[in-house]
Amino acid sequence: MNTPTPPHAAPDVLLRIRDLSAGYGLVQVLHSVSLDVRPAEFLALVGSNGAGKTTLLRTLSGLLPIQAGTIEWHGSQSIGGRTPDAIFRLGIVQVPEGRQLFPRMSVQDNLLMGAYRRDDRAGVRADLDRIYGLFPRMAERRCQLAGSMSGGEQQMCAMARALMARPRLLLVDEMSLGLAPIIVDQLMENLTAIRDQGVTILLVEQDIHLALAAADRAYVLETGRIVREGPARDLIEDPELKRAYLGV
Amino acid sequence: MNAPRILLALLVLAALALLPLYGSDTLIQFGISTLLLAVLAQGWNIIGGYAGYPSFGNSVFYGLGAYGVGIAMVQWQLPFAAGLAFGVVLAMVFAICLGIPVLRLKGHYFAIATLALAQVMAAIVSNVELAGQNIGLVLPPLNDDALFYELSLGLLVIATLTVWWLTRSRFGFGLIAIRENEEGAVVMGVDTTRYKVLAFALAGVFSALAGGIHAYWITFLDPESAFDITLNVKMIIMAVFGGPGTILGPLVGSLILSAISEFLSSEVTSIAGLFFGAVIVIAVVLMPRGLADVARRYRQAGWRYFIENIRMHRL
Amino acid sequence: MDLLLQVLVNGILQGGLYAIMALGLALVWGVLNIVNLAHGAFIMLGAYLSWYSFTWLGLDPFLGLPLTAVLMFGIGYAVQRGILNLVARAPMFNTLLITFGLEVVLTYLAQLVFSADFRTINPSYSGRNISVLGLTIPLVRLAASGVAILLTLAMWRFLLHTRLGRAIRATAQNLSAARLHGVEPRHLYAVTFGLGLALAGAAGGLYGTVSQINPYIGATLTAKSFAIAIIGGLDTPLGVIAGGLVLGLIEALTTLYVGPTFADVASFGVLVLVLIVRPSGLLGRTA
Amino acid sequence: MSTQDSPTRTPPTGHASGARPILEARGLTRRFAGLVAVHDVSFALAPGEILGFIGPNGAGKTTLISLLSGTLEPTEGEVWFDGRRIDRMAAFRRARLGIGRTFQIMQPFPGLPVLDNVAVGALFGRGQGQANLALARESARECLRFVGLDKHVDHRAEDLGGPDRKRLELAKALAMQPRVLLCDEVMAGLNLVEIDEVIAIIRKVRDTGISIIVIEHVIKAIRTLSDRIMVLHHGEKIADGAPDSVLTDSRVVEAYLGKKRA
Amino acid sequence: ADNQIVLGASVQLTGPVANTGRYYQDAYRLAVDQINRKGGVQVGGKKYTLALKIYDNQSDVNLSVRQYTQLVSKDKVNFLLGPFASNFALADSAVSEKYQVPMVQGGGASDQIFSRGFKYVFGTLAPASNYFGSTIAMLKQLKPMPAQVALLYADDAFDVSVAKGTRPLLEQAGLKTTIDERYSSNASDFNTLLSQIKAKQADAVLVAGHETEILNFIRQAKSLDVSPKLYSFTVGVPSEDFRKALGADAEYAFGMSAWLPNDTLKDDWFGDAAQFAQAWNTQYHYEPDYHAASGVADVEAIVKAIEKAGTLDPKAVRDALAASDFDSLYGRIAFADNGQINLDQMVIQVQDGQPAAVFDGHKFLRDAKYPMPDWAKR
Ligand SMILES: Nc1ncnc2c1ncn2[C@@H]1O[C@H](COP(=O)(O)OP(=O)(O)OP(=O)(O)O)[C@@H](O)[C@H]1O
Ligand SMILES: Nc1ncnc2c1ncn2[C@@H]1O[C@H](COP(=O)(O)OP(=O)(O)OP(=O)(O)O)[C@@H](O)[C@H]1O
Ligand SMILES: [Mg+2]
Ligand SMILES: [Mg+2]
Repeated sequence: MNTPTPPHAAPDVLLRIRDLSAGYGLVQVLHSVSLDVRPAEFLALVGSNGAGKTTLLRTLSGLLPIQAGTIEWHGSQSIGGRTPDAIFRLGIVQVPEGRQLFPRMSVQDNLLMGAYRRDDRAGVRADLDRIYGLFPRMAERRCQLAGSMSGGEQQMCAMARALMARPRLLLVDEMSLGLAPIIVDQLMENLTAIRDQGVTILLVEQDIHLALAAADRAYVLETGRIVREGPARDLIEDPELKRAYLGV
Repeated sequence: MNAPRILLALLVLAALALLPLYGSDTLIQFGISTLLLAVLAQGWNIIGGYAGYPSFGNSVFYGLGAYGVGIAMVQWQLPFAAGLAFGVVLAMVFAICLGIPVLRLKGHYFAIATLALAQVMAAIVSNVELAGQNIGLVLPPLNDDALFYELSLGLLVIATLTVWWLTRSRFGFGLIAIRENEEGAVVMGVDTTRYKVLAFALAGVFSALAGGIHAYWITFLDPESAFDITLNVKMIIMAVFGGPGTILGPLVGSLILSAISEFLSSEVTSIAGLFFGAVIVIAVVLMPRGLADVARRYRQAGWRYFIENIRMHRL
Repeated sequence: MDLLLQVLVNGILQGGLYAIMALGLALVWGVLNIVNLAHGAFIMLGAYLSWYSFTWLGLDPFLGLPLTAVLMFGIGYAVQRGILNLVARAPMFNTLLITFGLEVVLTYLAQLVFSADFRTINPSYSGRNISVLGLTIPLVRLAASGVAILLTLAMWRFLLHTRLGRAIRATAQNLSAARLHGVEPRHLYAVTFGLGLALAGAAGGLYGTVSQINPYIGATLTAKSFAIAIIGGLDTPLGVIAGGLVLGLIEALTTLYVGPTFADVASFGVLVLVLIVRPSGLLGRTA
Repeated sequence: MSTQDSPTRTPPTGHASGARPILEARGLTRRFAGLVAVHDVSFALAPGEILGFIGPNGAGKTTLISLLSGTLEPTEGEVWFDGRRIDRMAAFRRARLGIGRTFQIMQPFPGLPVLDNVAVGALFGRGQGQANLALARESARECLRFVGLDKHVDHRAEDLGGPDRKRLELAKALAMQPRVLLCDEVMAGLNLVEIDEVIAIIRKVRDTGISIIVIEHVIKAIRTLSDRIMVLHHGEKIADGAPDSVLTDSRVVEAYLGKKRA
Repeated sequence: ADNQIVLGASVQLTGPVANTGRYYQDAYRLAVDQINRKGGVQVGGKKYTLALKIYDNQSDVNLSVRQYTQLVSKDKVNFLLGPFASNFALADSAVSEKYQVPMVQGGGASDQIFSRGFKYVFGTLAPASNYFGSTIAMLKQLKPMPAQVALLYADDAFDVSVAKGTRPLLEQAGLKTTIDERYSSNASDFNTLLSQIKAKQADAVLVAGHETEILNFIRQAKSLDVSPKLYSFTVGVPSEDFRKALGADAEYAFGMSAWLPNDTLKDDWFGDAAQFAQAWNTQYHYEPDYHAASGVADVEAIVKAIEKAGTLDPKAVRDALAASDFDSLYGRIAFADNGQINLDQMVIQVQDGQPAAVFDGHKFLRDAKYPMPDWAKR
């Protein structure tokens, strides 16, 4: 498999990653990854276990240092060297692997933590109502401690919390892990709805069918390198991918 | 362990054992208290370093050992050895009776619970007639520092051999499993309660013996000095400084820290405490994983090791 | 009967003071997971700051509290940023050791700077008392407990209902998630530690109005604070009030019925019992 | 609840073969403050059977496994293992009897090498006659080969990636030489190819005569692997039977699968 | 140098007992300087100067034992001076006994120190068991005589000894003890005990404890409005620190001291006790108390003994010490067979901000301000 050179960045690129290397301490996980995210698209990132998907998201959010390469936001602003909170303030919000709620806080407090950096009280109020509309289950449980909810509800809560931040780019890691099928379907519909409201989505997913069925475009990451890129519809049909990930 | 290392260890041991022949009286005294502290650190290593239960209550064992000797020798006119045995029995009873409930707690909570036990022991003993209440017990002096020195050294050797045996026994393996993940250990068949209590008792036995030797050597004990809770902090610092969960770490840690402290208190006398506190702070910042880790990784990294350490452990 | 009532009142007033002594410790422990062995030493420092503002600036000890608290906040912020932060991700023992080292340094510095002399903060009204129904209620103690409880309640409201408070709680529960939502933990940790010390400072000021001060009072205060924090639970400042009152009453009643030397036995005994039966404290939620 | 004189009932539902069940639950209930996580659940596991557990999130699957393995005590009900009642028995004793489990939230010994992680099982599990470290490590090595983790014996467990950790969980349980293996979501987060590998491993384990319970949300896996599927919902058993009939049951579809997948 | 006599000591300069420990360092220094200034020590026709070697034991008994060993075996000091507090003296005297180097100490009064048959330890503090002796004698002569007595004492070796000695004295005096309670050292909350004192209407309160506790006790007594007819404390009252910390509230407090800076106490080096107090004040800017005087007496006792023995030989000096009999600024120094001095405690009381001798064990030296007025009426 050869690394395709990405098409030269169109002016409407939201996030431009070039030759990115990153990892843990001395262990390099990502090798020269280049990737573009366009505004208001639903982008899927797939790849086998340990390919480095989580590592990429963590690097984007500033939890891991950039070892080499550049990440540019909105044409010019560099992300390298920024702390997670600074990156968050740009509008890049992550739903981390394994939900990562604040377990001993109420659902509502969890959602308000999503809006931690927002100063417009009225706007936050309005968004809270909007999001309770989007996730009625959360409205029912607004006083329950987040940690006492079931896995699926927790995942919803994590998504809702991220939306409270008014993200411009939403990074979602392993949304379906450990969730009942019915809940996975429901959350996927939510994601599409959010994209339709103008939020850009980068979804990392193990279940390739699921991801490619919903996404506009997708990248395939393999041992730290991008090996495929294209419209999601085309990738579903790719015979090589089928062999590698679907076991057919 | 390979042959040259064993040889080296034996040489060091011989040099230590012969110290009374060539060392000054102060050196021998320093040796006794350092060796006893090292025994405490090594005992703590068993429960704290290997089983991962940060006991702040080992001073209780030390105190019980001291009172075992004190009561046996003063009140019952028994020989020293009988006193030691009595102290060991007291320590074991304590470890079993209180270990079972307290070892159900984890982490900081366990630490605080044991600290609390250490706190109340002094108050309890000061109400016991047999133990001389607050006035304490005055033991018959035995002016033979060389004997105390060799006893302490022997105890330390036995403690260290025990820890060495731990690292290659099923028991020790179980303790390490408990430290690394107790819930995971239980479902794999480790009888965690029994192992923890045994480790606690084993640590207790060594601490009690150290306490017993110390009491006879210093010839006087009262609740305050026998159940001195700062002793807990001392032994933990020494073990952690050297590297908890290693065979020689606690030993080296106590040797070095005692030497520093002794040097400071005889050279800069009234600001020794201040310096000692500062040394601890700096040591923790520079090597939060103990000397053992420095020894392992210093050779590759050199001076950068310390900077890397800070970078790795800060937020 | 009168004696019992009086002793209960004494216990409750003492409990209020205990609450504020432990509040800073509980905050720092609950949020930063740092068991601050230097807590008592910081209370001592606060007491000295109060003493100086009283004797040198002539500031009334209660009016001087904000000044002490602000100074202590600054010290706390700096200590966390400059020292504790360096081992924030190291194994658990390290914070114990480093705070122990700090305690030693602070104590000896205090002896060098302030000398070992005993001090008291002794405003003209310090010995006044009021009589209610035959009970004697020391004014300063009443005021000190009142301030303590007010501060604790304020802390409770702050943590529960403000943005910063929420962020502090969130960071306590899940650091990396908090970072992913815009929390700058280095700043927040320093602020939290600063708040903890500000409370310790206030506690010291209040302590100085009812007790003598010397460089070595820290260790005992740390031990007391532990007991209170654990009996009450680390989850909520209200638990600390409960812990303080429980401890105050236990000590008073044990002193009355069993004997003063058993007060410690009883209070630490209760501590161990609470730990074993309800590790999350009296008011803490069981997870 | 008396330990001795509870009458031996025939298992309420069971595998077709009339053999005595190796593991049986009778009326198991577990309450957490104000919440019934498992409610009056009975089932039996036949020797050599693979039983699948499914159900919505929070249905009580993990709790049930914990009741069987002894990490939780039941509020009511009984657990029988090979003719012995074990519901009040300490978890480590059950492990030594031959109940091995994996954890949904993986529980490795993070600082130990992979080999020693597994050796713990060999030292303390059912084959615990093996007090010898060297021998234990040897059988650990074998287990690691079995699950395909033999490349990583010297890595520290905490440095393993997701799927390798799952494999490690399996190897640890296998090293105990269990007679019953309880697998809690060992396939979550794996891709289809890797899932197939794990399915093969579990089948191989069953072929050595071990009875297995698997919890899984990956329907494809649970369908191909299970001899029988039991469905939990709000702590109660709502279906139990052959995979095809259970997975088309309307209640299961409504509560768990969703209409889209029916 | 060979014309030097080195005295060694390990005292508490830091740590919880440092507050009193410093008296000993200051006393040893002042005494040595003064003696040198006055011509040093004459031994067999040769003139020696005194030198001092002091370590800080950080209030740690183990360290102090080690430091004494170091003083004797490595620093080769000629004679030993004592640490502060009974538990230290108890442990450290074993060192002097072992090396057979005389130790004269003015910091430990507990009877145990002198009941072990040690030959090389001498003490210049009055016996703990008799600390309250003169106070009780005074109680009997007071009008109205207090009917009920409360005895409180801290739970350490010294104060328990005091209490043990006091009980029979109270009984002999026919005083009724209504409260007899031991409390934890470092206790800071005396509210319950004070409420009990008030409820049981104890007229006289005797407290054996530490200065920190006594400060708290008095402040809390005031705030709870507890005013017995009299209260008396083993420590604190003679020291300036105590009066400074309490201000006007120190008034009326009784205490005891075997010593006050009195010009009737003549001394070879300082002239008299009053001049000594003056010298101390100019040197250290605080007032000496009996710890200080006793520390100076320790040095003087050694010097006298050396001169009498005419040699630096420890055994000879030891024998000379045992036979000591001279007047010092501290009083008459003559050791009993067990090595301890027996001085009568004077009862003192803070009157107009100064400690004043009120009763000498037999008769009043001046009027006691008795009974103590209610707090509200001060
Ligand atoms: N904390 C860590 N320290 C060292 N190496 C790590 C760490 N976390 C992950 N790795 C390694 O980095 C590589 C990539 O891991 P990453 O979690 O990014 O993969 P992924 O694509 O998200 O896989 P998964 O599907 O399992 O989530 C793996 O080989 C893993 O072993
Ligand atoms: N220790 C506990 N305290 C309180 N409630 C608990 C506890 N453990 C589990 N629960 C609750 O019990 C219910 C069942 O949980 P369990 O983990 O068994 O679900 P599950 O079926 O395994 O779900 P999932 O598919 O998400 O793993 C949940 O509602 C959960 O919140
Ligand atoms: Mg991942
Ligand atoms: Mg589960």
